[in-house]
Amino acid sequence: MILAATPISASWYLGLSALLFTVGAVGLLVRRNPLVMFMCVELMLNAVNLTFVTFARELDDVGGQVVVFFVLVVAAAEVVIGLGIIVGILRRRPGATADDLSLLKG
Amino acid sequence: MEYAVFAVAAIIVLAGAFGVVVSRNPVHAALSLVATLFGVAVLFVAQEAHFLAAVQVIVYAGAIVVLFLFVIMLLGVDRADDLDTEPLIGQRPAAVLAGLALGGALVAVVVTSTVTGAPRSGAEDSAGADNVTQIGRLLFTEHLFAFEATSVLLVIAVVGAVVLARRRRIEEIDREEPVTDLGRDDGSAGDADEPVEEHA
Amino acid sequence: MILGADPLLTGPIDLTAVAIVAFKTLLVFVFLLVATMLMIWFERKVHGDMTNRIGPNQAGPFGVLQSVADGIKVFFKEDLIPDRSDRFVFKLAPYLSVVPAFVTFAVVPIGGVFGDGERGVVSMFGRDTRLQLADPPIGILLVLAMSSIAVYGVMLAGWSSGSKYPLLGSVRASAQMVSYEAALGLSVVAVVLVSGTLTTSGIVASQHVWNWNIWATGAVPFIIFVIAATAELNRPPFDLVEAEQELVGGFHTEYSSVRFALFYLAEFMNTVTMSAIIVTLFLGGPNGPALIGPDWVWGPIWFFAKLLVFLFMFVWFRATLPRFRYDQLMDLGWKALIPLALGWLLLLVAVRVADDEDWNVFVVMAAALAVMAAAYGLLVLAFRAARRVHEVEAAI
Amino acid sequence: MVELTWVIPALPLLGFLLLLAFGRRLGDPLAGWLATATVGGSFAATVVVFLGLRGADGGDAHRYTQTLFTWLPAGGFSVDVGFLVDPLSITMCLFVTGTAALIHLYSIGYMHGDEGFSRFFVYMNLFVFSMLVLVLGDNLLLTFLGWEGVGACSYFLIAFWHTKEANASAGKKAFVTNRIGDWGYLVAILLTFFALGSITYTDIFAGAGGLATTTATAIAVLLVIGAIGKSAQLPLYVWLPDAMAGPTPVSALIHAATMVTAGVYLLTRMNPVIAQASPWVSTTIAVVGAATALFAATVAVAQHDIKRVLAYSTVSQLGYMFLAVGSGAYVAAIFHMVTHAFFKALLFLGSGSVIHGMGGEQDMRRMGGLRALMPVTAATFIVGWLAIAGVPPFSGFWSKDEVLLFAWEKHPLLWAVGLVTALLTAFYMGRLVFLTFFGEPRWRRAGTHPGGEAEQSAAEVADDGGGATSTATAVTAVAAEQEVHPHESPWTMTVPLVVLAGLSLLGGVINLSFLSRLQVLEHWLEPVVEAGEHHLDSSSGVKLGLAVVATVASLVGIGLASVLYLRRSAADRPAEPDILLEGWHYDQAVSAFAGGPGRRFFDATTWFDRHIVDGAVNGVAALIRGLGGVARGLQSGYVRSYALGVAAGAVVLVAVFVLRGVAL
Repeated sequence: MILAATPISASWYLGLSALLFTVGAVGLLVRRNPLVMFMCVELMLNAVNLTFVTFARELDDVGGQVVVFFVLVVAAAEVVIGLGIIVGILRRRPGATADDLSLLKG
Repeated sequence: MEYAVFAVAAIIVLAGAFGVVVSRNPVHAALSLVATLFGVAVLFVAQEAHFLAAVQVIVYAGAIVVLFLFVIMLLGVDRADDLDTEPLIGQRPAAVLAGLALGGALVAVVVTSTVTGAPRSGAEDSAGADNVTQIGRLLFTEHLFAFEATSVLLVIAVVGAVVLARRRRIEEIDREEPVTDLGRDDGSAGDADEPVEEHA
Repeated sequence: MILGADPLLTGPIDLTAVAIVAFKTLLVFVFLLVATMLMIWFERKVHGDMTNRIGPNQAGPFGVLQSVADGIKVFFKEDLIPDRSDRFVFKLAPYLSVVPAFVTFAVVPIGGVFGDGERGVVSMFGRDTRLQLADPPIGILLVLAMSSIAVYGVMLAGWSSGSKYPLLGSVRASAQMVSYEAALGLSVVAVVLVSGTLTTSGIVASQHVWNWNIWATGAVPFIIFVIAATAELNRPPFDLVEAEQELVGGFHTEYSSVRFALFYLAEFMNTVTMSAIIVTLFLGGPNGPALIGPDWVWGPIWFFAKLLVFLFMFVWFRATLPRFRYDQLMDLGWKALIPLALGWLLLLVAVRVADDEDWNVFVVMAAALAVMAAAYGLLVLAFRAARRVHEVEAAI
Repeated sequence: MVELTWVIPALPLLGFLLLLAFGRRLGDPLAGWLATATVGGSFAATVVVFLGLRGADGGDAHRYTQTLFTWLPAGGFSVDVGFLVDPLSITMCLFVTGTAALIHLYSIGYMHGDEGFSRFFVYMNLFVFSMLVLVLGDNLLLTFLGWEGVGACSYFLIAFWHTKEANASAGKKAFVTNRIGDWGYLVAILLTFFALGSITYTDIFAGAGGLATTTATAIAVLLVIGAIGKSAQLPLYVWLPDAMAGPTPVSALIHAATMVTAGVYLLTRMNPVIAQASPWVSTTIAVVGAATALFAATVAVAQHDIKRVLAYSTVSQLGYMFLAVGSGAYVAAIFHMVTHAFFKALLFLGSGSVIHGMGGEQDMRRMGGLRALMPVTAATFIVGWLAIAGVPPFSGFWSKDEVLLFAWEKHPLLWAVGLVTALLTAFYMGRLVFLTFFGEPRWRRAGTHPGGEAEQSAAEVADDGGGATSTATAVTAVAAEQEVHPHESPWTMTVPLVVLAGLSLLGGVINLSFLSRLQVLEHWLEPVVEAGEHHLDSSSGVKLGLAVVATVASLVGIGLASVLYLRRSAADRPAEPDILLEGWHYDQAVSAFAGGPGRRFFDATTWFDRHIVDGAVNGVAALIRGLGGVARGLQSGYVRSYALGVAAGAVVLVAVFVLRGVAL
């Protein structure tokens, strides 16, 4: 019951979001399916959002939450365009992976 | 009680994240992503960001992941990925190494430092109002310009998506984009002449 | 915390409080299940009457127990899982359908006294509480969130079956649900604007006496909401999901036994829940005059009376309206409902601002209507241009 | 009302932008009317600001600064885009916008039918805008912006009919010659900033008194170099006669009335600095001015091309203004600038009208007797002639008299040169008028094309082409084979002529020198030039004597011209000396020097540039290219490799911050 009374330290949230970010980053590096890579990016964005909210509470400032709001909107826009591009690619090359799209090599 | 909520949510979040990374099937990855998003929403609620929690579910789970699923299903790319091969030599060990270093460093940051900073000036104006009111007030006063900018961004994104995904007639595609080999090394030349596959 | 607004949980949390919450949970659960069962019977009966049939009349008096009989039958059927299906998702999908319906109902106030100063609080076992399971500060957003989650059940069910027809059915259904969610959300915004709060209890409280939102928002959001809700529910005339002629049985073609029963249950449960939401948002929820006896008795009575109207309405729709074609469905959603909802919302906002700033309401109305007329003209032009492009492309 | 200052340059800028965007669509008359309207509006705004400034009380109220925005913020140094409105700048604005509006109106008629009609007005509006920035700018750099702007427009407009080789090279010549002067101006800006820490005029006025004499001298000399280039003084005058290749309205607006006076304006604006410099600077200015005046006047005597006469006359009159500045007579310089703008614009426009009427013919030897056929042009031209000749009571008399009076005070020798110039001016202008408007008509005699090689080329360079035809050969063909039917010009061309004639006649009233009370301009400009203005102590007897002598000189010049050119036929007229016709061989000398020893020096410089400077640059580029080739391997095209790089970078960054946090 004492545990329940004391608010949980911000470090836990921050640590969790660090791990979440790392998982997302690793996923981005090891997966080849462009869709899944995209999802990994979303994971990283969520980690960052969590950090913002944690700081917003820690500092008693809603500004952090407002930033998360903007991140959400931008993420939505990004997904829409990103998926549009992926659709364009996959329609013409079914089964293409990120490694197949290496036309821009130096 | 908050510990319990945090523990459960954290487990959901991390399990979902791992699920995204290791699922062979993109649909499973998307479902794992939904789990993570829910976990994060719960953590938002636990930190008194009710509005964001709702928006997180509506926007992320309700729109973004649905969009993912749509794309997966419509394109028929829902077969399992081959996770055993890795064409880029050394990518996986390097990724794991980078991941460990990154995670370690980030955790180190959290452990070694303390949260500093002062609340925004004027934060006390809206103190006492509930979460939604506070966010709304801030959004439409201090961040009004950014808010309007995001609305413009959304419109642009919608138009862009329509343009990108519009299905043009085949001859039009052939005329406009003679280069069809997207870098596949075995580059079968016949690709260019094959009609675009019709999914839907 | 999420339940913070409830006076029960702002006080000390002891055994009584936990017991009350548990009791309320059970109550809601049981109520919803029973209501759903009765709804199935009600629908079949009314539908039968409307089409000059008798409907169920064997099991129990007036066939009331028909649903129970059906349930027993379904439970004993063989549980088939198609070979090419994705087993995990196939099993998961029905639950994803049922759970949102329950969660949504949790925020509906089904009783309580909403008077001057009283905000739906009743006394129960010596503790003040509300006659709703939860009253989160973002209650109405929760409803929207759940309605967007409900898409998953349909979508995944169709996909995981590993068969063509369910997949097409599910894509249709989810596209339809996502499309109408926008109109739904916009008409909810009108309600929020008028009521000035996001909590369901607050919305109900703001409609005290006869100041129902259906009048306060000028009826148009109500109509839009009802249409969009029908589409969200995949009920006739928007039941393209299970268009038998084209798609066999829609997204749950491959389901059988208990899993099928869950979808079936979810569908009717959603109907009940959505009716409850309509009542809450537009018709003052449990608000109504207390005639005889204690005040708190009348809340649930009025609530159920109103609920029944809408349940009947949904059945009526089904019995009388022909099914839409898919393009008509999309046209209605995107080209009629969303612009209308948006325009009406702007009109409401204009009136609201004029009220606050003490402007001449008539001038503001005239200006707003002029702007809307211009916007409508532009919209019509855009549609016309799009159609022309379409025809040209089709001709080539 | 003074707050409206920004409108003055904004309107021509607006016109420029509109014409740039829609000029072609507006087409022949409309584009011209739009341009005229914007410049006219600008004039109206100037009048409003002028009235506002007049209404303000004396002292600092007559100086008003309007800052629009900060242009170049760079550390402690910042340049604002701001306008300085004081009696000097507003006087300049008044006659710039007024004359420009009239010339725009004139151009509608003159340029009618030209394929570059809207392009012409694009340049003209841009020019007016630049000129106004030059005049109104509240710091040296903004003035420099306008200075370069008018230079660029001048280049565009000289080479307006750029398909012809001669026009293009005339434009190039003007551009290159001006660069020499601009160099002086630029260094002067740097030096001013170095010495005073600011380049705004208000700071310069405040700080000029504290400048060391050597510094002030250096700045003044550099400014004079700039002014010499822009105002076509010896030795940099060569571009101006060739600049007559542009359409005649351009010659009237840019190369007579406004742009070339920028040098004089600059010197007047910076008079506190010149006052602080060594006395020999102003003496040099006076000598340069006097020499140029005399030199150009002698050359003008022998020219056959009607526009070339006017061009040399302009150089000569600018010399007068320099003489005035050098004598400390800033008010007289501005006074003469204003009256000169009126009558020289009038003369140029009149000559344009003649050329227009003659179907492109510019050679005076094939004109004559036009008085009867072009009555309005002739009458207004004669007014301009009497004004430039300095016959009382025309405006030129008053301003020239003022200049000569100050020159007398400076040194009698300067006065003598000025007097001779005045005589020559009256003479060659008389010659021009008599050849053009009097005597028997000579355009009917086809095939007689007198003149040697030199003037042939001169005529070619200066050929205008008029509105209808655009090549020299075409002109000759027209003159030789077809009948020419001189006719009066349309009203859009004659109305400006009449207005300018009125101004030339009456322009002197703004500064009547015989009564102190009537010297309006002097009192008006007093606060601006008080630091440098030389104050006269001559008795009114001396004034009157000098005026009489000058008048006599003018009349003698006119008489001489009438004796030599009025009654005689072409055959028994005295032949002008070739050396005068060719401008004392100055141009050829410059060319010979540039082609001979200069050329070798330039070649050497080119070699150095190509091998040493370019070599260094190319070497660096080659090195980078080599390194890039090595680095290109990193660009594998695999997104995930890039992501790995980003991740590694992030790790390093975070690690750095962590370690630093631990260390601190």
